Order: sequence, then C-alpha cells, then structure tokens
Amino acid sequence: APKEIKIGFNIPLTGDIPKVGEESKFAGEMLKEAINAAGGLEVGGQKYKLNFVYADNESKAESAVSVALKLIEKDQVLAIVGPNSSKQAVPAGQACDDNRTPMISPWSTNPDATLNRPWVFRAAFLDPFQGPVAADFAMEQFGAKTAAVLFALANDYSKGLAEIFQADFEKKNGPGSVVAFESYGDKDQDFSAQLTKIIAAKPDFIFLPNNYNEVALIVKQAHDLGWTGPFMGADAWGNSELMTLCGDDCKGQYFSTHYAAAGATGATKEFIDKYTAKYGYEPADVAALTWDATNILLKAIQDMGSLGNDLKENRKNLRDALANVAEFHGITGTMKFDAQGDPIKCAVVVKINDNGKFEFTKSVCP
Amino acid sequence: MPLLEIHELTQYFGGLCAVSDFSVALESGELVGLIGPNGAGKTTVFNLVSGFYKPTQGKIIFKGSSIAGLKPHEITGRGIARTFQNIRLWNHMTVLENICVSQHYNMGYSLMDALLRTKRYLKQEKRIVTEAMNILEALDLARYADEVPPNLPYGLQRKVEIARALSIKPSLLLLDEPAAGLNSADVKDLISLIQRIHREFDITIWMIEHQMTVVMTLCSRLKVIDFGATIADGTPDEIQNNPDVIKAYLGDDAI
Amino acid sequence: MLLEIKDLYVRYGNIEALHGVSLTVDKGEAVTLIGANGAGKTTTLNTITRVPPPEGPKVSGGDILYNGESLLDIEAHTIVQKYKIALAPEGRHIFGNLTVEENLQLATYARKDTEAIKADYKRVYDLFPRLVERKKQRSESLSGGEQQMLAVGRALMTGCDFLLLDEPSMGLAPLLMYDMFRALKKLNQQGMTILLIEQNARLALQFAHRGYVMDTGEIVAHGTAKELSENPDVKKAYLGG
Amino acid sequence: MQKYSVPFLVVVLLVGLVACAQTGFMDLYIQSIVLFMGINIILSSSLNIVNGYMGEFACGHAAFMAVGAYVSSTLNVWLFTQDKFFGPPVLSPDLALYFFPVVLLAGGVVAALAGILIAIPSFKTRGDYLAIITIAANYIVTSTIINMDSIGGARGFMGMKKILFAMSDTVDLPWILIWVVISTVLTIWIIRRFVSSTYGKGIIAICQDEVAAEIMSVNTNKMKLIAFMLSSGLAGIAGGLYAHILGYINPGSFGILKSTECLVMVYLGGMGSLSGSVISAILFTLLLEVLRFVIPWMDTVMHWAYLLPDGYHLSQVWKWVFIPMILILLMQFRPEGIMGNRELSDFFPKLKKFYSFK
Amino acid sequence: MLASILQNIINALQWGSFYSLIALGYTLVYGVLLLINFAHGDIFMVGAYIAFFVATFFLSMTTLPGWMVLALTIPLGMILTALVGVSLERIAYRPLRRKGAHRLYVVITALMCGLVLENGNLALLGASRKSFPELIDKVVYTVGTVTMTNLKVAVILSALLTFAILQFIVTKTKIGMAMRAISYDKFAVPLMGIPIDTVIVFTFVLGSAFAGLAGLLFALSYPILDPYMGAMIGWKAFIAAVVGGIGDIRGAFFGGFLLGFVEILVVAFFPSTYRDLIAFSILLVILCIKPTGLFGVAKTTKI
Ligand SMILES: Nc1ncnc2c1ncn2[C@@H]1O[C@H](COP(=O)(O)OP(=O)(O)OP(=O)(O)O)[C@@H](O)[C@H]1O
Ligand SMILES: Nc1ncnc2c1ncn2[C@@H]1O[C@H](COP(=O)(O)OP(=O)(O)OP(=O)(O)O)[C@@H](O)[C@H]1O
Ligand SMILES: CC(C)C[C@H](N)C(=O)O
Ligand SMILES: [Mg+2]
Ligand SMILES: [Mg+2]
Repeated sequence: APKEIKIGFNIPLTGDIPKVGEESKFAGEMLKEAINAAGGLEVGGQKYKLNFVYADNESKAESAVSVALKLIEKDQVLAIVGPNSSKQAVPAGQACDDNRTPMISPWSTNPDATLNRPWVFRAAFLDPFQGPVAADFAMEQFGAKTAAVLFALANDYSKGLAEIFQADFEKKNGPGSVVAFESYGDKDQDFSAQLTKIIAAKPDFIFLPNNYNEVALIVKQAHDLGWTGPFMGADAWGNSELMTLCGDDCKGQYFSTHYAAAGATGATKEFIDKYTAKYGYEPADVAALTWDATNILLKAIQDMGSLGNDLKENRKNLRDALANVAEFHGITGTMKFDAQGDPIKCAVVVKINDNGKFEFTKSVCP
Repeated sequence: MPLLEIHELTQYFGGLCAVSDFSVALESGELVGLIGPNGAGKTTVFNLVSGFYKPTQGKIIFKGSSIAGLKPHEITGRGIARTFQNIRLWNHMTVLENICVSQHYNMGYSLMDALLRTKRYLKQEKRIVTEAMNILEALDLARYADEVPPNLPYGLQRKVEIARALSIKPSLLLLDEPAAGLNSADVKDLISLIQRIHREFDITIWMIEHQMTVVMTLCSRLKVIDFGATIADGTPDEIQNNPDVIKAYLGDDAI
Repeated sequence: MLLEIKDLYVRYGNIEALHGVSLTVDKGEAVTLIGANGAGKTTTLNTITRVPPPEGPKVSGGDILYNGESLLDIEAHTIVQKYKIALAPEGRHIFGNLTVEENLQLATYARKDTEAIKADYKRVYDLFPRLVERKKQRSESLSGGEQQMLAVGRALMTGCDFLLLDEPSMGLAPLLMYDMFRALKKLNQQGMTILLIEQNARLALQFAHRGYVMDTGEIVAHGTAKELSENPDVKKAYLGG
Repeated sequence: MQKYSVPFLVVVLLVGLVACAQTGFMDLYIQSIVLFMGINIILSSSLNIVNGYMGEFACGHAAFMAVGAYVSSTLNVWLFTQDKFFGPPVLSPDLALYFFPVVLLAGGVVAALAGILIAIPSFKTRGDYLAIITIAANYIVTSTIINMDSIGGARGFMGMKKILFAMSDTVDLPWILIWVVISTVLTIWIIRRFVSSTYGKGIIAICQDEVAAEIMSVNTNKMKLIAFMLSSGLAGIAGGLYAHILGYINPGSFGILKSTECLVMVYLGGMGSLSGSVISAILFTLLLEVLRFVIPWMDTVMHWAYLLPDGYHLSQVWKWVFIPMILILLMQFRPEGIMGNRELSDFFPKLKKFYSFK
Repeated sequence: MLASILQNIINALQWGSFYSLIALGYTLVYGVLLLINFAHGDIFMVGAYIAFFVATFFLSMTTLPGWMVLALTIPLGMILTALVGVSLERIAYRPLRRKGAHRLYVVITALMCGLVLENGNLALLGASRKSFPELIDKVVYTVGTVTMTNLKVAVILSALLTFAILQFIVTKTKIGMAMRAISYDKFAVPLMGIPIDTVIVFTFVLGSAFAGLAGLLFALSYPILDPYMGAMIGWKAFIAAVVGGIGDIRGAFFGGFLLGFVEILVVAFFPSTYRDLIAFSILLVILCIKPTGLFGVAKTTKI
C-alpha cells in the first residue's frame, strides 16, 4: 500500500486574487505539517504521510480546468481541494466530476459548482442563502428600499449572486426596486460609465458582489463620482488585502461572510493565533475554509477504513465517504450536509471599522 | 480594326492632370514608341491600359471591346502584358516559378484538383511547366530556370521580366523603359531581342523608352507626349527633326 | 590626392564583391567608373560612404583614405557631416512620405550655415526647375525621372564638396540628362570633385577627366577619358562597337 | 517503394501512438502533450498560410479557433448529451463516434466562413491596418460569444468530455488522439499540396509583389479569400479538437494571448516554411512542458549554490519569463526563424526522394 | 439625463486621455521604425511601477509633502521609464535591425519583451497588487450632479500637452522630419548626415517617457497596480492608434479619444457586455471606409 496520501490544491497563486491562493496554501501547509509531525494520517491503523501538491490556476477558469486535469492525470492525486472562486470551481468541478475524482471547494458559494455533480463537494454556504442575508441586512441597517448592483460578468459567483440578490430584493421591495443592474467585463479598470448610470438612478445602497481587488477600484471611483451612500459587499470582500488596496474608502462598509476573525473563540482562535504567528498576518475566510475543507477530506479518508492500491477504487471510496459525512464541526462553524452534499451553516455580517478591521456585526443562521 | 484604340483618355490625380485627351490607335503587328519628358504621363498611360488606374475619362478599346474599368488580371487575361519601369519580379521564386505563376489566367484546374492531385491537375501542371520552359528556351534563359532573380545580373532580370510577360501569350506587349540601367552592350542585345520577339511571337509592342538609339532603331512610329498631351506623332525621322520635340525632349547633346 | 582607395576587398556575407580595387580621385577632378552590370561599382561607392549593414557591405581588406585619413572606422553620417562626401544612391532612395521640399530640407540636417544653405537651394532649383513645381508634393508620387532629380538635388543640399553619383541619368529624358550633365560640369568647374558611375559610357567619358573600368570586382583598365574612349576593348564592350 | 515511405510512416505513427496509449505505455499526461502538439501544429501551419506564404500580419487566429470550438462543441453537446440548456440528446450517444468528424468539419466550415470577415477588408487594406482588422475581429468574435448567454457567455461552455466518453464507450480506443493525429496529418498535407501547386503559388506572388501578381493575371482577391478561408477553417478544426480535449472552453481562452501564441510559433519556425511551423510547434509545446520540470530543478541548484535567498523560490511564473527570453535569444541568432523560408528538404536534399508526400 | 451625458463625457475624456497617451507612444515608434512596439503597453505598466517605487521611496525616506513628491516623481519616473524603453531598443531591437531581419521578427521580439516585463515583474515582486499612495488631496468639484476631480483635469490636460509637444516635434523640427524619413527609407538617412541610431534612441526616449507619464497618471487615477495592467489597455491603445492612422500623431491622439468615447458611451447606453462588440465593430467600419485610418495617408504604389 502507498505510504503517502497525495492531495492536489487547485488555487490562484497568481492572477486576480493571489492572496486567496496564498492563504489557502498556508492553511494547507499548516495542516500538513501538524499531521505529518504527528507521524501522518492514520487510516485503518496505518499511518500515511500527507503530500500536498499546490498548483496555480492563475485565477482563470480555463487554467483551473487544465490544472485539475494535470493534478488528476499527471500527479495522480487522490482528491483535489479548490478551486476557491466559483469562476474556477464551476468548470473545474465539471472536470473532476467527468474524471471521477473527488473535489472539495473551500470557498465557492455558487450552487452550480456542485449541482448534479456527485464527485464535487464544498465547505462554504451557498449564494441562495447569502443573497437574502445581504438583502435583509441592508434593508434593516440602511432602511433601504432601493438598491443598485454592479457585478463581474465573467465570474459565475458574481453574476450568480447578483441575480439571486436582485430576485430576492425585488421580491421584498417590489419589482423595479433594484434600480440599476450593471455589469463589467474581465480585466476592466474603469467603471465610471456604469457608476454614472448607477448614481443617476439614486439607489439607497450599492451591492457589490465582487472580488476584493475590483471592489477597491469601484469604491474609489464611485466616491470620485460623488457617491456618498453605503455599499454592501459579499464574502469575496473578505480578504486581508482589501484594506491595503482600498484604504479609507472602504471604511464603514458592511459585507456578509463566513467568519469573523475578531472575537473568535476556541478552535477558531487557536487556528487564527497559530496562523498569525507563523505567517505574520491574520487569516481571512479562505484560510479558515481551506482548513475546514481539507479536514473534511481527511476525515472522509479516515472514514474509508483503508486505502487500497487502485487509485480509481480509492477515489470512488473516498467520494462515497465524503457523501456520507453528515455533520462537521469546523472552525467556520458547524455544518450539516444536505442531499446535494452542500453544507448548511451560518453566515456573519461584518463591518469594516475605522481601524480597517473586520468587526463582527451580526450572525445569520438558516 | 485596330488592336488597341484609346480615345480621349484623361487622368487626374487630385488636381494634377497626368494624362489629358490622349488618343492613339495601334494596328496589329505594329511596334510603336511612346516618348516624352519625365513626368509627361507615359507610365500613367500604361497603367491605365493595364487596368491599374480607372481612367477619369475616355475609352480604351481592345480587340473591339472596352476594357476600361476591368481588373488588371482580367485585362491581362484578355491579352495585354506589360513590364515595369522598375523591375518587379518575385524575388523569392525561381525564374521558372516566376513564369509558371503568370499562368493564373489559364490554370485549367481548380483548387479541389490541386488538393486532390487529380489527373487534370497533373496534366495541366505538366503543360504549364513545359510551356514555361519553352519560353525560357526561346529567350535563352533556360539555364537560369532554377536561379532566383536577385542572383542574376540586371540585364538578365530585364529579360526574365520580358519572358514572364510573354508567357501569358499576349497580343499586345507594353514595355516600360526596358533599357533603363543597361549598358551599351546590353542595350544592343535588348534591341535584337525585341526585334526577335516582335517577329517570332507575332505580337504588337508598345514601348516607353528614353534611350533614343533604342526607339529609333526599333519603332516604326513614335508618339511624343508632354504634360499628358500629345505633341508629336510620326516616324522616327520625322520626330528627330521636329523642333517641338527637340525643344521639349531631345535637347542638344553637347556638354 | 583627395580620395585614395587602396587594394579594397569587400564582401556581402560570404560573397566577395570587390577583390582588391584601387583608385584615386584628385581634388577638383571628375572621375567616372564604368563597367558591366554587377561589376561592383555601386558597392565601391557604398563602401566609401560607409553605408551601414544590412545594406552596406563589409570591408575585409584594404583601406580608404580621404585627405590621408582612413574612413574605415567612420560612421556614415559623419562622412557626410565632417568629410562632406555625399552620395546620390542607385535606386534614388528618396523619402517618399516627405514632400519634395522636406526631402531637400532634411539633407541640411547637420548644417548650420544658413546663408550657404540658401544658395544651395537656389542652385538646386535652378538646376531642376521641375522640382520647384512639385515642391509641396509627396515625393513618392513623382515620376521616375523627377525622383532622380530629387535624389541628385538632395545630395547637393548636404553642402558636400565631394559628390558621388550612382547612375544619375537612369530614367532621365535626353534633354534633362544633357542639362544635368552640363550642370554637373559647371559644378565641377567651380571646384566640386565628382566620382560618377554611368551606364552611358560615351556620355560619362565625355564628361569626366579620367575613368576606371570595372569588371567582376576588379579594375581592369584606367586612364584619361580620351585614352579610354580610344581603347579598343573599352570601345567594344561599353561604347557599342 | 520510396514513394510510399511517407504515408507508411504516418500510418506507423498513428498505430504506434494509439497502441502506446491503449496499453498505458503512454500515460494521460504524455498523451495530452501529444494532443497539444498536434493542435499547435495545425494552428501554426494554418496561420503560416496567411502570415508566412501570403505575407500578411494576421493577429486574430484565435478567433477562428473559437468559432470552430464553439460550433463543434455546441453541435456535439446538443446532438449527443443531456444538457441544461439544450435538453436531452437529439441522437443516440452511440452515434457520436461516427458524427464526430462531421461535426468537427462543420466547425471548420463555419470558421472558414468567419474568415471572410477579414478576407473582404483585406482586398483594400494591407499591412498593419489589416493586422488591426484581425485583432478587432478577434475581439468581436470573443465578445459576441460573451453576449450569447445560451452557450455560457463569459463563463464558458462545458460538456464535451461526455462526447469523448460516449465515443470510447462505443469502441474503446483513444479517439481524440486518433482524430488529432489524423487532422494534423491532413492539415500538413492540404497545405503542402496547396502551396506547391502553381495555383497556390499565387499567394506567394502576392506576398512578394502584389502589383506584379495582379498584373500577371493572378486574381488577387480570390486568392486572398481562399488563403484566409483555408487558414481560418483549419484553425476552426484545431479549435474543435482543443475544446474536446479540455472539455471546457470560454471566450477568454481565445483572446489575443492565444493569437500571439500562434504568431510566435509561425515566426519562430520561419515565414513560409511548413516544416518550420511543424518544428516550432513541437518545440514550443515541449518547451512549455520541459520548463515545468526545469524550474524546480533550477531552484534547487540555485539554493544549493546560495544564489537565491532562502525565503525566495523560483515559481512556475518564471516559465513565462524564460520562454520569451529564449525566444528573444533565438531571434537574435536566427533572425529569419528556425527554418527561414526553406523546407527540411532544402537542408537535406536526400529527403527529396521520399517527398512524394504531396 | 443631460447631467449624466455630461458626466459621461467627462468620464470619456479621462479614459480617452489614457488611450491617447499610450497610443502616442505606439505611433511615435511606429512612425519611425514601422515597428509595432507591442511592449509599449508593458512599458506603461513599468512606468506605473517605477512611479510607485519612486513615490514610496520619497514618502518613506523624506518628510516632503505629497505634492512635492509628485513633482519629483514625474521627471524621475519619466527618465527611468525612458531608460527601460531605450534598453529594450538596445538589447533586443537594434541587433535585429542591424542583421536586416524582417520587420515582423522585430515585432514578435517586442511581443516577447512585453511578456518578459509582465511576468518578470510578477515573478520578482510577487502576485500581490501594489496600492499607489495618494500624493495629492483629491478635490471633487460638483456642479449640479456632475462631478469632476482635480486629478481628472490634470490627466486631460497632460494628454493635450503631450499631443501638442509631440506634434510640434514631429512636424516642425528637423529631427521630426528625420524620424519620418527613417520610416520610409533607412538606407538613405545616414547619407543625409543624420545619425540614425541617435534619432531612433531619441524616439524611444520620447515614447517611453510619455508612457511613464501615462503610467504615473494612471496609477494616481486607478491606484491599484498589477503586472498585467498594461496588456489590455496597450492592445486597445494600439488599435486606437491605427484607427487614427498609425504613424500620425494626430491620428493617435484622436484615435485614443475616439475609442475612449465609444467605449464609455456604449456602456452608458447599452449593457456593458456590448462594449467591445460595438466599439470594435465601429472601428472596423471606419477602417473599411478609410483603409488607412482617419489621418493616415495611403502609400501610393508607384509602378
Ligand atoms: N499615383 C499618383 N498620384 C499623384 N500623382 C501622380 C501619381 N502617379 C503619377 N503622378 C504624377 O503624374 C505625372 C506623370 O507621371 P508618370 O509616372 O506617368 O510619368 P512618366 O511619363 O512615366 O515619367 P518618367 O519618364 O519619368 O517615368 C507625374 O508628374 C507624377 O508626379
Ligand atoms: N546587398 C547585397 N547583398 C549581397 N550581394 C550584393 C548586394 N549588393 C550587391 N551585391 C552583389 O555584389 C556584386 C556587385 O554589385 P554592384 O551593385 O556593386 O554592381 P554594379 O557594378 O553597381 O552593377 P549595376 O550596374 O547593375 O548597378 C554583384 O554580384 C551583386 O550581386
Ligand atoms: C471570491 C471567491 C474566492 C469566493 C466566492 N465565494 C466565490 O464563490 O466565487
Ligand atoms: Mg515612367
Ligand atoms: Mg550599381
């Protein structure tokens, strides 16, 4: 029997959101070192060393697919963690499903990533849950009756969440209450035309379900165009780099996310402290989610009972084991898995305070 | 009926009138010269006949039908070939290929034949090469068939260009300054070559040339233009003694 | 001795184009270089003006002395600026996207002598009145002969005192050709040294004091114009019998 | 006998590759390299028709790849698979095997038709202005796809892997490998026949002197049309294969970057050299893969020699620094590409005997 | 409605300014060497990074006020960026030119140089983005609902000024004339006493220095730097330059603004996804009607 377990990480080490890849990688490293230091992962009474292969998907959908294929075919990994962004997780999920390799995405929230894909799992809540959370919070906090949305067209996550939000908000505030629904393309840098349209429509707030790097540009440009109202963000804001890029412009804004590092307790705090000590900055959602996702995977491997020699067989057994995980206590909360294999868990809303810290505001559970 | 008839041909470039009211009629089998000072519009006339410009005004009738406005390759297909003031051979193709490619007006096979290497393709390809070799043979160029033009001396390049024009079996051949850049010995060869072509290929030749020895020996008739308009027309002797022509063109050769 | 070429060997890549050419030009002389096509005449002139690669050839032996100074390590633009040697190249090489006037103006790039420049303009326009008419025209649309005039005019505008001409009569109508040679003669009489390549050997020998005959990269004969025009070999090969 | 040497070699190659794949002697990774090599060969040699032989500077080759990829993918998915948008399969998935070449060809034909989009402007426009038209065409094609939500828009289109599974379920062979090899060989064969015929040499004449070509009876417009359509049609086929290998396409993969990759391969090989295009496509693909292994190795060596600080590791990003640098260097040594505009048989005249591959 | 049209015109002026500034550099180099300097977009990116390093250096090493830092960063950034451009010319393009390589090989080399700059940056500086410091206090002027910032004014004015300077140099000075002459016939240029390499280096200095300026202004306006920021905008600026008539300074200037306006206005009135589709279709139509661009002159083929 093989003496090691090989797991692939399909993560964005370069490209639009490199910090996400970095945090995923660090979380993986931390977990691997911890387990290997203890002699390895025990499966059916035997210890296996963990071997994690980190592959860069450049934050591009097509690269995510080829990286997945490479991990599956060339590196012969047992399972894949990632991709994080739904933009990559949706297509890469297809590749894993087609090639019958288990995949678990830590942070993808778009339903399509796992939909009708028995081989694909995740550790994050879903956008059909997150969208209403954002809508409700904005209505309550800003007393909003109207909203505007600006989203990234080429990103499954952004587009999907924008649509879900729009449907939900209009259900609650009447048709037409989303007064502007604008999009932009890949690699765009100037959003002035869209923002001009949005500002002219006079919404009560602007919903931005976008990656943190784009958020920084959008928020600044909106302020240049005279916008003084609030923004509401979603989980893709949750990254330590948001504040370095966005600076003062983002302070005071709210976004929904998976966990709040500030004020964490128990295992969560332990993780945060260890990570901060090791890498010098506080881990954001993705590090915690990667930690959880990898742990779910390892738990399922242990649940398999034993590892055989046939990789195909092992992958199949692992998939079945993953599907049988019913509940998991992770550092991002307790998750119960539904029939689709998606976790049911709570979301939090955080405020970016004047020190640029993400401050816990509210927790919403399904 | 004349082979080529030009009626009141006029060509403007912006405000500049390069050719004005130019008329001529070439009978089959003639060897005619077109001379005139630099910038008189001679090349422009050739360009109009070969379809490179669309005339601002005027008629060009070849073998009884109008050719003004046709595409250059269509005009060539009807039997007018030309050479250029500055040699324009395809420098990366061998001499033989230069001649072969000029058979495009008469390929005899289609793209599909070429891709599938049909019988027809093979037959026609063979014919094209044989005919090309015949032309080269006739002009004593056969031994250069596999050379690329830049490797040939200037005089031979001129000859290859003439061979290429002949290969489309024209009934009218336009030569634009064939002797330019040739030395006296080469010029003598050229004169006899043109005479031979005129005889053996049974074609009409119309040529532009500044070297008087060439036109005076070759042409039976000369047309002189200046500022796009005809200033004289006649036999070489008449032209040589025409005071207008001497004043505008020939000058006096004492230096 | 103004220009002295000593045993010059020159190559293009692997092909040697000149095999030991030697010639001299004295101050105020008009010298002509005649020879068959491909003999290496153009190569000789291009080598003197140090035209850089890829067009320019490479010197592999011998020397070019100008007033006793070697030109071999001098850059092409310095040849014009400092040594005042100008070339009207074969094939004209006018700047087609500039107007006629700009072409002439450009030739004065490194000159500061405003007065002399003015005089030079006048000289060129007098020599080629056709250029005055075409002053504002983009020069690529000029007729072949007009372009030739521009090329010679441009060389004169550099304010040179040694003029190299590569087949200046190519494509010129007879009247103009004679006019130009008369004008060149006058320039020469005013002190301009001229080295001329010409296919029309009869005319060239009429014009020049001395001549060299080249064949396949070597000088095969030289002498005064009179000697050469009477030389039976030269007569047979280049003067048409 | 010698006459058949090339077809014979081709058959041996095909059978050999299939056997290696089938027996597992060649793992999926090596197979994928072979597949991409084939596709790159088609891409570079087809672009060479326009950029090399005809001397234009077309920079939008990926657009035609995209057209071919999307047409053949949607057709296949619509015909043979259960899809969210297209619904249940129209035909039995068993038939996928037989229809695959037809569908691939359909992609090529539509791409060829799209080629008209740039062929027509090329009648009037040349040089760098035409280059822009091709770049603009590339943007237009990709952004048209972005606006077609039914085929996934900007987020891409999937499901082609199922076709491959359907094919190998019917007959258990590495079908995609077979089709890639066949398409590659056919491409080279078509191009070779085209440019070596007097008819096809018309485009070489256009390249060297369009005026002379037109005057010497070459119908330049028609030749340009043929060249552009042939070139883009073949790119379409390459696109179709590419889509099926990856199983996922999105408009982003057919952007300017992909087009420049094609350009690089053409000029690296040499303008107007078919063997050059083939060689450069192979080298380029190999270079990409080899560097993947060389970089970690270099990292180790450099750390061992204390040339790099401890905290810094050479990442795969360096690949995209080294590749262009290697190419820049190559250009300095061979400023006319690997083969110039000559063919292998010009370097090894003995090969000519075997060259009845026409 | 009127207000948002006005606002969009301002947006377009700013966005167009960047296209213009970059297109000017493209056209300048093209106008001399007929070289499509595909590395130009990346030189622009390098310019932004240089500005970033210069500015952060002054901010951390000195206590100068922001505007002083900016005043120092502009010339320093331009000089350093010019150095980068000139080095590319010396290392990569000139040897090829000397060898008489086909001009498209130089183009491909330029493409490769661009990739080296982009990825070299990524490899050396890491994937994280840089956030450009705010050097001057932003002032937002509001008239009704139309807003304008001091920065936008500066950007637009810089584009205009750059255009004026370059137009003057190229059409009115002898060196400008020499630049145009080189593009037509390199052979004869030294015969006029013109040091060809000096003129070419001068061109690269001009082009790259203004790319540096554009990079700095861009970094101030869109203060998030990443290694690929120049790629897309570079391609588009190149297209703009050609639509204007490549090689012509006016062409690049107006082409840039044209593209800026088309892009912004398309987004203002249609879904933003149609931006490229409509913008490039318009450009295609322009090129079909005027095959040499708005200001380009067709090269007459003399036969
Ligand atoms: N495409 C064009 N655009 C503008 N003007 C042109 C064009 N072609 C020719 N010309 C002008 O038309 C006149 C006639 O030119 P053409 O070339 O016909 O002269 P030519 O008689 O052949 O002279 P040469 O003997 O010098 O070759 C010239 O003055 C030239 O400047
Ligand atoms: N750029 C070049 N590269 C390679 N070979 C060249 C080049 N230029 C000229 N040659 C060769 O050098 C030799 C001399 O050519 P050159 O042009 O000097 O002759 P020429 O006497 O001026 O002839 P012509 O009377 O035709 O102008 C010829 O064999 C020619 O083929
Ligand atoms: C921004 C991303 C990394 C995470 C996000 N939740 C997604 O699904 O795409
Ligand atoms: Mg003429
Ligand atoms: Mg010569």
